Amino acid sequence: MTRVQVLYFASLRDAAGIAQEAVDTDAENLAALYEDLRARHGFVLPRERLRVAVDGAFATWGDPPRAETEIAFIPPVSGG
Amino acid sequence: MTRVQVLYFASLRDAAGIAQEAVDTDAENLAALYEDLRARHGFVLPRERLRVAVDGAFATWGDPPRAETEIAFIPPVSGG
Amino acid sequence: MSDEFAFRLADTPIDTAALHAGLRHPAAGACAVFEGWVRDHHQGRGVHGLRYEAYAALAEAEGARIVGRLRAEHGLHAAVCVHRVGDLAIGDLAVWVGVSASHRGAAFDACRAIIDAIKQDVPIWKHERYADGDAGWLHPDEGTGEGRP
Amino acid sequence: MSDEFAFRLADTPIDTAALHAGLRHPAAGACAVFEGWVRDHHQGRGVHGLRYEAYAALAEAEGARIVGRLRAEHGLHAAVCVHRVGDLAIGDLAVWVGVSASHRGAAFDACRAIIDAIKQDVPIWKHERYADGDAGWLHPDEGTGEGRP
Repeated sequence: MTRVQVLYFASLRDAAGIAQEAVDTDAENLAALYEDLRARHGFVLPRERLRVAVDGAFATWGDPPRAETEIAFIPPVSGG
Repeated sequence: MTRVQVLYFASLRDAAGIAQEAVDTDAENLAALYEDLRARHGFVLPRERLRVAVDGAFATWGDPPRAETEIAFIPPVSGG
Repeated sequence: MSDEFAFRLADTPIDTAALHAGLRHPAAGACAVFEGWVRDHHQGRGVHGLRYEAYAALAEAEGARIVGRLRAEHGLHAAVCVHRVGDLAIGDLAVWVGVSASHRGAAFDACRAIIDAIKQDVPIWKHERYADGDAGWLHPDEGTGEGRP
Repeated sequence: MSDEFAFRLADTPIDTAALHAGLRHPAAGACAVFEGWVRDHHQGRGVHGLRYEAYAALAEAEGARIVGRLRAEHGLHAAVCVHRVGDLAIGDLAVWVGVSASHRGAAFDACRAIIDAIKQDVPIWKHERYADGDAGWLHPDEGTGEGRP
């Protein structure tokens, strides 16, 4: 198992009820990690509408979760 | 003869040495009036590069000079 | 804001804060502003300063017509343009255009269309003084050929 | 102006006068500014107010990357963007983009490209409160599908 910190924003945070959590995961990549968390928290947004970031930089869904990193799932943005 | 007031701006004023003059003209239209004044003052700008205005509104070169009107020859503009 | 105030000539520095405040509207989500500044160069020559001269009666009528037309075409909430006349130094504000609209596309398009039309059609002329001691009126080559476009 | 200050998040009202002063440059003949204001409607619904939330670390890195890239591409003299976070009321300034350039074409193009890219890529989210009592996060449909465009 790999321990990561997961950040939630906007509607994902509202659905999860938390802004951040430590997760122990054996998901093979970030896509699988999102699907696990989506099932756990009941996220409505499909992965295809999100981006993913690791340690404050955009990453790709095929990357494996690395220990002690900070992972953020980025819903469609609406600034400006 | 028709008496009109003629206004000069920018390089036309510099060439004429005056900003305004009363002109008695028998030119059949504003184009002919400009050619007369161009010859008198040595204006470099050909009529094709100018517009003409009468009493503060753009006019057309074929209009006849009307008595007591204010006629302005408008060199290419460079505001902004 | 009525169209009578949509365009003005100013022989003193432009109060941009007051103009900007006049653009406010609760339905406006976008504001675009263009400022023309006196720059220190023109077509490769150093510029020390300049003077703007206008045919005031026609400039104000034509400017108001332009701003009013583009305000209507783009569905703006407000639009205003003020142009300086007289002597200006490097860095001085020469022209200010401000618009507000519901959305940014209209704001950008209208702001740009206004300054383009002002530069094309409003009888204002620039006299530049160059670093080499020369000076002269700018009469760009894009003349329209006929009395009225 | 170094690119580290090209983009900032602000949790208090934006000091636009200071930002504007930072755009000045003797070779700049054009300044374009875009302001996004909180408007009282969205897709036909009345809006009472809103809140912006950001993933600050990524937003600031991505914002600085966008402004720095477009500043270089358009040969700007200066460019800056500041985006509010927190609670905003109708009429409040949500985002400010200012650029200066030698000529107006580059200024308009770059200013618009910056706000377009900020809206597309910077992780900031808007939560709107509607006149009918409803409220919600805006997650526009233009998702890119993959982790990084």
